[in-house]
Amino acid sequence: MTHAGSGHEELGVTNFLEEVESQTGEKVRICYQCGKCSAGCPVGYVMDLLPNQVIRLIQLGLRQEVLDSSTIWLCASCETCATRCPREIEIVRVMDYLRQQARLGGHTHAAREVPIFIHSFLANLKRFGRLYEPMLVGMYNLASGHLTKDMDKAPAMIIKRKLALLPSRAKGLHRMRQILKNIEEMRHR
Amino acid sequence: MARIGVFVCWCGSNIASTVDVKAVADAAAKFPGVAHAVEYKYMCSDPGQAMIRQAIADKRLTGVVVAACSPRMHEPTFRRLALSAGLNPYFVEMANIREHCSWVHDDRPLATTKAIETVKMLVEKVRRASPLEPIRVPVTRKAMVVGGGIAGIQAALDIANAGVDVILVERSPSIGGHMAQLDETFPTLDCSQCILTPKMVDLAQHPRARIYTYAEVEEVKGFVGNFRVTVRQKAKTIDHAKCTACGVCIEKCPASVPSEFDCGLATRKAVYVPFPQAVPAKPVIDRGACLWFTKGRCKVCEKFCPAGAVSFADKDSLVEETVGAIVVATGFDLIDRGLYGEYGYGKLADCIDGLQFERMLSASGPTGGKLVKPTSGETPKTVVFVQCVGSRDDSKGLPYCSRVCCMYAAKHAMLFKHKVKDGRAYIFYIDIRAAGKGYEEFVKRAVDEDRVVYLRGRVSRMFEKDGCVIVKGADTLSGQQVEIKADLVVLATAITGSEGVRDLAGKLRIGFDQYGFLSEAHPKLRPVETNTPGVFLAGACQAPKDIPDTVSQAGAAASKVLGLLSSPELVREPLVASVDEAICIGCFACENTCPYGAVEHGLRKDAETGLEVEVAKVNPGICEGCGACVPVCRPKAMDLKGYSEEQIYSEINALSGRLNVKG
Amino acid sequence: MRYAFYPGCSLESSAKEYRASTVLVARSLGIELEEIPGWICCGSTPGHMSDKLVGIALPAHTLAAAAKMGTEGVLVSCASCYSRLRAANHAVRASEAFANQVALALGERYAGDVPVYHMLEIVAKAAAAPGFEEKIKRRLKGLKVASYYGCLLVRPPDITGFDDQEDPQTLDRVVAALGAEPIAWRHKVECCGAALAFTHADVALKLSGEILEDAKSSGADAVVVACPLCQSNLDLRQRNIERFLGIDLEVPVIYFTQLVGLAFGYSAGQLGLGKHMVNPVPLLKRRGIHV
Amino acid sequence: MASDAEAQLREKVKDLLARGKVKLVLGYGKRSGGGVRPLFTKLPDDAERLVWNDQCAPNLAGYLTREPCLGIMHGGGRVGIVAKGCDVRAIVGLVQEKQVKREAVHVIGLVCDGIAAGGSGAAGVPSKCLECEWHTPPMADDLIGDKAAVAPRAGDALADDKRIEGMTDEERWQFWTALFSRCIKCYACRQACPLCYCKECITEKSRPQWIAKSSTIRGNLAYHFIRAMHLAGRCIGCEECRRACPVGIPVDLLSRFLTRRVEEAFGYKPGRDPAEEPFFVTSKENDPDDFIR
Amino acid sequence: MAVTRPRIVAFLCNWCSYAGADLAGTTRIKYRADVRVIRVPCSGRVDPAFILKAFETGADAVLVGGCHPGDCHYVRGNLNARRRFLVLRHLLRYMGIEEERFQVAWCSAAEGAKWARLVNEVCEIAEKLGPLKGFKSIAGELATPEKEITLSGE
Repeated sequence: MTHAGSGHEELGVTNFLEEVESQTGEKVRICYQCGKCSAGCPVGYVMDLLPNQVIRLIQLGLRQEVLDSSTIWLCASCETCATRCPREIEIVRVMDYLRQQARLGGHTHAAREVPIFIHSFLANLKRFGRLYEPMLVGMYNLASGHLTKDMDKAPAMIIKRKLALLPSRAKGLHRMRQILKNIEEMRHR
Repeated sequence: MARIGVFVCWCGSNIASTVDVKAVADAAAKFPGVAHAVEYKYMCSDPGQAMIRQAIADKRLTGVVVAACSPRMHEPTFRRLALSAGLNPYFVEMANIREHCSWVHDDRPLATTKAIETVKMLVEKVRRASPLEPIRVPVTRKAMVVGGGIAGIQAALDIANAGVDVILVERSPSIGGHMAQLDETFPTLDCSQCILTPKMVDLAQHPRARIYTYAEVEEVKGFVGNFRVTVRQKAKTIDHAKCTACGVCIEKCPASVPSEFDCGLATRKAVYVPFPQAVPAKPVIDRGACLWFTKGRCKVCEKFCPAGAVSFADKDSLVEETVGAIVVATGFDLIDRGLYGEYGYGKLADCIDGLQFERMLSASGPTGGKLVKPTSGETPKTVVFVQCVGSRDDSKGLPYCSRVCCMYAAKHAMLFKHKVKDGRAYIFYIDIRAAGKGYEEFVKRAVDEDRVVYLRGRVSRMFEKDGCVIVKGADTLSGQQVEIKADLVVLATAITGSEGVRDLAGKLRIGFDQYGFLSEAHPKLRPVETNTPGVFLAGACQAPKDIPDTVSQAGAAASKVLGLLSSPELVREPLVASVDEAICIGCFACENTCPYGAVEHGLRKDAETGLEVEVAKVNPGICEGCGACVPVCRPKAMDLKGYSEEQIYSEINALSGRLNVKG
Repeated sequence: MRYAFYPGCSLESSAKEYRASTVLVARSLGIELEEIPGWICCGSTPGHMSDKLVGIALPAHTLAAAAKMGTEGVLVSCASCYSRLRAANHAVRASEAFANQVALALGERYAGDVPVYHMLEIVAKAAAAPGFEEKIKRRLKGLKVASYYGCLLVRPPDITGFDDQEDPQTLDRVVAALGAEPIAWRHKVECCGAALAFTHADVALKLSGEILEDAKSSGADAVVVACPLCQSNLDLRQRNIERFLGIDLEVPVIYFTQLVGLAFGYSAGQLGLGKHMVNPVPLLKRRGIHV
Repeated sequence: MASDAEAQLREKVKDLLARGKVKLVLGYGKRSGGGVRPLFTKLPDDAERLVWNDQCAPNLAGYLTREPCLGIMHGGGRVGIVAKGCDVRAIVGLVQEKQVKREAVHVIGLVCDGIAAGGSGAAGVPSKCLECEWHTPPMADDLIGDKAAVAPRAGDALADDKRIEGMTDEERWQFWTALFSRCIKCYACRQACPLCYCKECITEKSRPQWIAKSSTIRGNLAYHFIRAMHLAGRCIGCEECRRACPVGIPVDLLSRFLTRRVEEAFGYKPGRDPAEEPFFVTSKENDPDDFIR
Repeated sequence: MAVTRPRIVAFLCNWCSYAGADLAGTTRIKYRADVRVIRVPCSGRVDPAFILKAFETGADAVLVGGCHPGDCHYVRGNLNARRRFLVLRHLLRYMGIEEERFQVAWCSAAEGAKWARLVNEVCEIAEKLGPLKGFKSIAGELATPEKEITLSGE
């Protein structure tokens, strides 16, 4: 059986399904496409694929199609789908793995803001060991190109002393850096 | 001196191709006690059997070992043969050298070794065999049916019509069951009441049928052919002999409670007849609701009853009935939709289950057949039907398909459209399972003629908003999320075994699964039998079923009963346990271990002490021959015929020393 | 009762008032909070989105630090942190192999055995216990409150095990214990879209808007929350929501600790009520609650 | 075991016999040349000859299933018996297994903090007393002695077990074969065991002959193997068998080991409650099954 | 070479495991020929003495097959047996016979493949442990000489 879209691909016989299952520990194969996940997804209306379609594509081994979808980025990790899934599949765990694969493989065009945000967030952590909003906003805006995003809130927040004007570094900062460094090394090995 | 004949079968090439049958026969000929050993192409064929019969006569054989296929295949054949040749059938054993040997091994020497040793074991077993006579048990030509739904009614009618007395026991005050609650039935849309009530009346008036309503099975003693069943007749508090069913008591009764029959959509009185066409049509008093029994005042019914039929002194009574066979037809329950938090924990007033919708549709129902939105009483314009609520839902613990929902959801949607021409009907489904005569056509009709909109997906959540139920679902075929503002939602909730069935199963010693469905003896070949001889199953108590299947299974159960009761006595295999009373010390471990209550107490005068001591006795009529009593008997006073200690010992012993077959 | 306190990033900055009120309430309930030395960010959603190990290792480090404190367990105020810390416990307990990876990342082994509590659980326990009544100086009579739980307190149930996942009552019970009226509404566990607030503001605005709308139309004076991310989404962005949906909301969004604090008699200033974009004080006055 | 307990005992027995509550009392009497012997008391005045001291090792329960007790009980009479915790457990076993009717026996239970010598364990203290959790009998019609007075015992009750468990399979096999090669099949252990009450023992069975009659190693192993299975979950560790063995085999090792395993796996302790069903004749859905494929 | 091959004695209940073994046959699933089957009505019939005797007479491993809990043709025979077997395994180990030599399995009439797998696994276990020397070493009176037979090879 081949896939009309990308003829070369052998439907259902690539090892993408096995890969996802072994990496996430979730039995993706037992999804019977009831659609309850999609029915309840609060973000479904902006996704290019509904959650059940993502699962289906995994079952069929269509890696490319899955990693290129905006869904994996728009998923808000609200866990509504997993909580109600009749076959008890932890979809968010699956989405996380897809996101990681997409970032490694550079499939980030579908909703580029999110990977950029993730990057800025982590960079922010490396810098301060904890979240420093103004810097996050700044870094993110710079990288994503919407320069004034959320800046409108800054003045009010500063007045209300919600925003510290100067970043305070977390005492655990060096540990945080060490941990992230360890993980990177483990990845290389 | 034993003279055993060994007959090695080639089974064409099935055995001969892997096992050296000649070598087996030659080896067997040398075994102690073997007087005759031959091989032949097909032992089960007429010439083969003739050969054995001949040998039994000519060689004056005292035992026979047929080395061929599995005993589960042909043991009866060859034992019958022996009988006809004047040899006690229990001197025949089969060495399984096909299923257990030639078919599963391909190394000829090894397979032959195994075959020879297997034959040796069974020769030894036959040498230690003793003649056994079949056990004959007198049969009571009467049957009991538990449960008065369509399954029970049909089974009882079929039995009675065949001229056998039948007793039907029903828990509620009337027979009829769930089918009496239904409006019209798929796929023909004929009125449920109209086809059921005549059967109810037929049974009630049948000379060979006896009905206990408002009664339950209390205890079951005895065994196939002679079950002694104690029936608890709950106090009706109305003397049906006197009652004229005038209904005044019901009219005057001040106490009302939700009606079970109308699934809580209406109320009934404390003294009540479940529904107008009830059989019997005479009321009972629900003591849980009656003011006299709860608060100690009222007795209005008694005051007004013209027949003086009300008797508050009435008590539960126990009746013992002896029957030869029992049909269990206890039906089903719907799961509690409170299971579904995402569907409002069953608290949404405008969200009902399938049976409630049936009551609403029914002309004799609480709304007189008018569809209404419970909260407002208006006619619902948009109705959403949701399938698989509980069914096929592992997370709710019910992985199975309830089998009837697809069809009744289609029917519901259809009937709704018939009543509300300008209405909109939506059905959420995962798969449409319409395998049945005229079923697929029926679903097509719903879509084609009645414009029912099928949406392929489960509903994730529903909640009340501005007097409507917001249903959040999806249609996976179009990849759309769907949100419907519904006036009424009907849930096709899953079917489970009926409440209290586990209890009954325990009394009958039959199995059941975790969902409360009773276990048949074999899923394909013995679908209406249970593992307790003489107890049969009919209808949804075994698994979810629709009416046509239920009626057919009821007929099947009835015919099994009739077959069982067709002869005056029951012939049972004599492979049962027995006690050597001289050795029994009366610890009665066997009694505690026996799952059938086959061990009874007897007395033995002790030689030395001269004291009367209690010893175990096995009732061969009850014993099923499992042999569980033997290992727990330390002095081995207990033994099992056909699988005796001596036989098994010698089988094991036959293996001492090794055989080495060279290729 | 001594707990290892994990404030998390937001309580350091955008949710200072949450920290202030948490500390005050803890004090009056006789709960000792000792900040975990050298705690770091839990990584929140971006953490586990980027890498499973990162998503677990960061909270695991903080937990390991807490383990050395020998307390009742970790107390956390942010639903997101709560979820991540619990996820960490769950993950290291679920798989030996993964626990080893985490150990490599941390340079120490963490057994996943430090219990993690949300401040709400602790307060709810206290509210149900005798003696709570006496602590109440100001009954919040007549105040209609929509208890908002959001996602990560209740989902996924096998990790948080917090109350019922579809219709939780913990917060409602606390609200009721203060004399206020918890209203029945539909969106108590719907997602506010915080994770997308930066990247897809319109989604966050829509989701948050629906929540506020439902609260208001169900008759709530205010929404009470147990998570700084929800709070900033519902309060900080409320003006944008109004603009985006073209509706008028003006629904104060209060931390449950502030509500308890009020009942305990602390002042608006102490509780940082003034820090909210939609100022709750006028509402409280209208309801005859003088702060 | 203060002598006032002894006095109370004599008093109690005298009274029971005098009031005809029991027809006979099984107790301990002095043996000429030290130690004790079973004493059957029929007359109130003979109660004076009863003794109770730290020599009272024997378990008298076994006599209940023999004459003259059998006769008395069958005739509707009651038999009194002086019993320590361990002995009482044997009586409970006999009641469970319908060998003795509860109402037919009058148990005079004695609080016992362990008997002294002639034992198996460290310093001659019987290991049964070291591991004893039944200083106060689980069932009694009269209880004599002061519960508080029970003194803890020093020593390692499970020493034997640990030693044997520590061996390799090979070594264990050697250990047992060496041990049982000494057995002369005299069946003294069987006679002594209060729970071996069968009229005709399986060892006498010849068709089939599960246990080779000859006292070859093989026959001996088979005998002790099957004996162990018959006593698993029943043995109350009174050590009568061990005391009876003329060639000094610790015959109780196997059955006590198995009974401990039964307790671990099923939480069942023999002889704690006459109303309880014997272990091997019943089963539970949730019994351990991790060893099953 | 036959000497070195393991000898497995299997006691199979008539209703589930024996039928399962039949199914392995009808579906032609191949497995090792070193097993000898004794048919009993129920695993509850199996007495510890059987196992002992089997080892005495030269078995290197013994396998008892019963119905899965809940499927027992005799309601609970397999459950009663389960208790005995657990204790028996302890006894064997304690006496110096590796407990792996005594295997118990639930095998339904539908599990022909499982039966085949079981036989192979138990054979491997027996081979791993090697021949059960214990009894052979002491069983003087048992030593029946090896019989030799040559196939009539047609």
